[in-house]
Amino acid sequence: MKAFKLSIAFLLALAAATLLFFSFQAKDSLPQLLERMDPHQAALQDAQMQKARDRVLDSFAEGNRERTLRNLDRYTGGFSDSLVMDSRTGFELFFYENGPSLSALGMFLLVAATALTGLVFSRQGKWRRAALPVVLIAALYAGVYILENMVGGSSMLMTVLKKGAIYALVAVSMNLLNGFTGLFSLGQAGFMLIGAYIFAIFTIPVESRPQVYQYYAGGLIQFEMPTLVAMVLAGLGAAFFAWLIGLPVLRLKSDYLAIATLGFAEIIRAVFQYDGLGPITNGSNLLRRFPTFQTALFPFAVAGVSIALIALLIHSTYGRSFKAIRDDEVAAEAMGINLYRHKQMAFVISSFFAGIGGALLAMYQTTVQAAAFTSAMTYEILLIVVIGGMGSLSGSVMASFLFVAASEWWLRFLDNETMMGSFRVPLLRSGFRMVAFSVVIMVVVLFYRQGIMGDRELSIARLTRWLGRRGKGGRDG
Amino acid sequence: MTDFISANLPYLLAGISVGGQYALIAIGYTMVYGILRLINFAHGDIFTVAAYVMLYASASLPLYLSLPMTIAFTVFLGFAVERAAYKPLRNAPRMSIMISAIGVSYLLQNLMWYVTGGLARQYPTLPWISSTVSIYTATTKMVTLVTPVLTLVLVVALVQLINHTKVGMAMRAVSKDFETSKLMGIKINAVISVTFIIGSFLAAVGSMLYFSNYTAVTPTSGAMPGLKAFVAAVFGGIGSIPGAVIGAFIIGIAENIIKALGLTTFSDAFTFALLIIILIFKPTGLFGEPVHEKV
Amino acid sequence: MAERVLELQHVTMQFGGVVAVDNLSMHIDQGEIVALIGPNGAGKTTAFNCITGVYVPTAGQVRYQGQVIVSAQPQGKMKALYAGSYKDFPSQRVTSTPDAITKLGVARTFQNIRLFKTQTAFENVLIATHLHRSSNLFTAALRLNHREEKQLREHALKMLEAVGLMDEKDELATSLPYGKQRRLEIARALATNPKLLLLDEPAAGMNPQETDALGQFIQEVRERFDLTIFLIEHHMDLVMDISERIYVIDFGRQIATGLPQEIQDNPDVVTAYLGVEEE
Amino acid sequence: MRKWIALALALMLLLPAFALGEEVAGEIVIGIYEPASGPNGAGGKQETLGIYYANSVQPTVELSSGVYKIKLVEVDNQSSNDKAPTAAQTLVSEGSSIVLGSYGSGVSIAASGIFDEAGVVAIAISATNPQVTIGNPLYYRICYLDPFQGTVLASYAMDEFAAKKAYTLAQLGNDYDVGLAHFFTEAFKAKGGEVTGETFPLGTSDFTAYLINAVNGGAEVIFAPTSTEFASQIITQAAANGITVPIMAGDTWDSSVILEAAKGTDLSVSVSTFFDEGDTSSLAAEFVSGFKAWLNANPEKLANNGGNDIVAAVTALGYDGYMVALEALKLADSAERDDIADIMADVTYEGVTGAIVFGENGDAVRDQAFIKRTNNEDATWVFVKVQGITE
Repeated sequence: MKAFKLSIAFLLALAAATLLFFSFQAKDSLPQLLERMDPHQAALQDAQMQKARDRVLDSFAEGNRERTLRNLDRYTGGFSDSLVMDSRTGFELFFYENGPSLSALGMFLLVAATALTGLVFSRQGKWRRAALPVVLIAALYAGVYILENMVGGSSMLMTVLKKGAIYALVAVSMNLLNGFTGLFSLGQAGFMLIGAYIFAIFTIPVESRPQVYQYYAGGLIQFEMPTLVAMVLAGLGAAFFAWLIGLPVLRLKSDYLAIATLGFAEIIRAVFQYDGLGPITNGSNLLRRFPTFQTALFPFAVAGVSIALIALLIHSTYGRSFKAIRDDEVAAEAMGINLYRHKQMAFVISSFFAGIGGALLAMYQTTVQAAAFTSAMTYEILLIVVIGGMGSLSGSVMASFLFVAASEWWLRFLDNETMMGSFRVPLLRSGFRMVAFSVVIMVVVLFYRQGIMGDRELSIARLTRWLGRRGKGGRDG
Repeated sequence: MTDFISANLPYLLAGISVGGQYALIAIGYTMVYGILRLINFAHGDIFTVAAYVMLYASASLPLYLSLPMTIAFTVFLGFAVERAAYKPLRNAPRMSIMISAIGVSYLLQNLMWYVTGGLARQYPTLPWISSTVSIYTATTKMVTLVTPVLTLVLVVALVQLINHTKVGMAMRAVSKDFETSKLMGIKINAVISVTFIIGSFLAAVGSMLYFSNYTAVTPTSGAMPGLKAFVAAVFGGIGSIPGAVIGAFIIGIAENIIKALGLTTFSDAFTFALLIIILIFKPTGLFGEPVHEKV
Repeated sequence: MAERVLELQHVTMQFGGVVAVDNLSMHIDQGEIVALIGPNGAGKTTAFNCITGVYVPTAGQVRYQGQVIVSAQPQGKMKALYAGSYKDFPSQRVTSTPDAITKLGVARTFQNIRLFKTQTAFENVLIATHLHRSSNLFTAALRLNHREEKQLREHALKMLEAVGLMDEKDELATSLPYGKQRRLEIARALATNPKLLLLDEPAAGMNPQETDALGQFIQEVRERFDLTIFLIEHHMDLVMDISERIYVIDFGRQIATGLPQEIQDNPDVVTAYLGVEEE
Repeated sequence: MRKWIALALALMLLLPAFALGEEVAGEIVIGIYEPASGPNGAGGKQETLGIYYANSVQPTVELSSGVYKIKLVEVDNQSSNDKAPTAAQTLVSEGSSIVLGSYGSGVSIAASGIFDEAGVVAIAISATNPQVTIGNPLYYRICYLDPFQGTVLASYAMDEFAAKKAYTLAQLGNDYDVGLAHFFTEAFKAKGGEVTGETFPLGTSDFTAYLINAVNGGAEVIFAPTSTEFASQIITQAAANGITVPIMAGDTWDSSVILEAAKGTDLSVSVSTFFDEGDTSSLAAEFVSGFKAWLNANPEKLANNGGNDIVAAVTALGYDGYMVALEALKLADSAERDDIADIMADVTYEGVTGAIVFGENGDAVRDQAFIKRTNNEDATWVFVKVQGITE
């Protein structure tokens, strides 16, 4: 049995190696490829063809992969008759076009192979149990990267996935507070604002500062930081403000805490928009031209790591004391849990990750303006947490993808006046999408108070049981 | 001395007028919170719906018809919101009722956007209230004088109702102890409905005064006054009606004083800062009585 | 003379006009089982809450192992209203939060059971071990404290075993039958490694056999964990059976103290409970 | 996805039978990227009305390969930057050859990255913040910029009202208000004037204090470039408090909301804008009468215009924006995004709001603005003059 597993592992590794080798080799082979495709210089006579080819080479030189592929597609499609496409060039063209996806597939196979060999040799239960989740996570990330290259980085699906990942991180950070510690805080947008601003302020390249801070003579801060350092700083900044506002506010009862944190977010917004702070925050104007992520993997990776950290925290002894505070404060205190300090910890950690979420949102939007971080944004995130299920991390993650996809993609058709033949569909005009959406939310809040997952987590065991039950017609449930 | 007065009189008048309007909304918040321990986030939006209904009604109906119709509609809306969104969650954890309130506010605002198209509309001029009048050196609208008077009259009437009628006693009982009043045979749902009806009635009257002074109506124009009225209710001591009224006047006047001092950028931020400070030093507000958690 | 574990001096707790606990002075020595009895509403649970820091008493002092943990004088409005009989108040004011007192080694159960409703029995007890952790937030989250984590889990399992709830350890706390929930609450209190255990009507709602079993269990627990136990109870046979000394209070005032036998035939106690016979 | 688009294009070419009436070689998609909700929703809707009217006037475009029907795809960016990416992405995925919009500079800049990556040319219709086009090669603009408008208003304030002291009021957090107020202040000070400026937070309704600050400060003109919602509050409260100082604002105030608010008051409200209803040139007059008829025929569209048929400046600009897009399609003689991008810079069009020629950065070269005053008796605009920058 062991030999069989080992041979499979070896085969996987071999396939991975070939994939990685070929896609790496094809990476910058496009110019020679174009030569080989057009042996007898047909392009020289046909101006149109020459223009299309130059466009391909320009965008290739520019390094804009998205546009290169688009131009290449048009070039090969439009002039296929005068191009020679033997098997070797066809093979290389295929590898050039799908290079990244194939290399991602190769990486995944590599991880699967190592997991398999690990499974065979390891003894302790801990490693054996970890094998399957590791492979699943590798599959998720490879899948996202392959999807992105197949569907194109700026397609509707990828844009929604990027925003979904960012909202997942923020929803989980709010769930840590509202769902796990029972602190009803409405200040999430304020901490996201702080994170987004700190990230943007410290990463705008010095040469474009005069143009961004146009009214404040280039702004006060004349240095820039690497992206990751700025993101951590964004989280720390938000955490510091959380610690500051936590001092007076955390002793309050739940609904007063809600209003106090809501007030705090409004104060923060007014402060960041204040003209006097213009040289630092650019006042009411936009911050832009800071580095943004090119691939959806970045938000997925950052959100993934952060959510994993929060999950680890929740399953630790501190997480249990948070849940104790949620269930019964008096009993928790009687069991020796210092309420104030633990609430402060939960509040500061949640704001730290909200700050990082804010920085990611800034990169997604490519602009930062305090006006966007209104209490409406906090309500949106709160509703995601409720739909996902208070006290369920996987619920919040699933709900944020669903929420973003539904509100900003699937339900958009409700806004446009659609004609069924000559009959105009009633009700459908701009604004109806938001009405339909808020009705859906009310239904969830009123009748599915548990949300999708209630306070249970999506574990592989529960998934297989659920699928099993569906298969057997769910009789014995 | 006189130029000091004439320079600052307008601020004071504006403060009193807006304070009175906040008071009428704040009473709605205080009563609902006193009974259900719920911050009725949707209260500000019911206030805006009242303005829109008045606007649409007076476009086609004469005033003596559109006025009562608006009040009736707003009262019905308050009652319907309670029955649809809060009654099913009667014994749910406090957080889900509050989330339901946020959901209703979200729904009402989006509905208003959808129905009215969102362009700012002019509130109809009510005959006597919105005529201009001059006091000493400042010219202002009659509504600035009418508001405090009407507010005090309504508050006194309300306090009489609370203290000297059966329904009032039932409301006080329910606000003191929800479970035991249920045991004592008080029809809880009826009492809660009455509370929402009174709250919405005052919101309707408040919106008439407010929007004849500030005549542009948009779907979100009720959100900020609603929030400020809640701050006033907490400031005065949530659950106590006189507290809410006095809190509202203080917040209204303070807001205008800050603007007079030139710190206009932070006028709203200051109100929230005031709220946080009050919650720290006297969590139950000026007149609220402390609530003991039974162990 | 056994070392004095707990000492109350002139503890008074006054809500507005009502004096719930009036000038209560008592002590408990190491290893003793002492009971506090009295009719309903006599102020027993209020006294408990003053000891465990839930309420700050209007006046009086509480000493634990000689160290003052709570000491208070009438403040503000209470100064004028003060109806308690104790006059010269201790000088400095000391208050400590319930969790600080629990850390010192005073654990308690509640009259109406307060278990963590979304957690299993094992998790309920595990939470109580939280206060003995040495790991900070980061080491705990990043699992660098797995040795300590294992110890805490074993300790919790030991407590569950002590109360005989091993096979229900993965049940939701609130789904357990009433008697078992009571024992789970005791196990949770034991998990904080207390020296003094305060039991608030542990036998409430139990039938005679269960009360008997509880009595043996309390004595066995005292032996095994070298505890001092302070008990509030209405089941007279349980009280008389296991407690070395008894304090009786009525309307907040102490009306009798002594050995179980003395208390049983003390006339004041009988009238407090049964009221005066009709002449 | 790329194969999918290729397939869609091929399909379109095979669709002659389904077109209505005249021989149509297929459909070209033009994207409308406007706010229909949120603080700028009202202005966005009026701009979209102009585009739809232009479409009703000119539903097709003739290229060498045949006559194509224009399909308008509208999307609501809810005037908030965090909704902008998905809204812009929807237009790109729907295959828009060119995009019109948005009202409000913030959302335009937020979407510029997505349009740039997809190679789609976008035409900003009334976003006046300079940053919309700077650094965004594919973003063009047919209206004038804040620096120009601020300076024009400063010149007008000095020439018309001989004002020495001015008071500016802008909404905190709104880059349009703050930007315009900044350029007005700079120009006004450069001409020896004195300016005090204040900002009000979002959601303010009570402007009495601000107006009284202005009067107490001895201001001879009040400059308040805010959105229509706050504009009508400012006007009604200025009338209520008997303010006599003239009030001025930028293009956002060129809307029926201001006329309605100023009706029956003795306030002097003047506005700089791109278009004047009273403009007697044949092109403008024909547009105005055609648009009014089209608007009154459809109650829903009337509601979007605030319940009356007064022509807002952004509607006229929307009309011109659509026509410029058609010019671009004709000049590129193809619906391909890259072809349009290549020729966009040299598109010219004699529009209802004047001649449109693209200068550097893709901004239309505009050197004069229409100045209008409100006639408070019958709530109409009175054309004052065309104001350039006077030194």
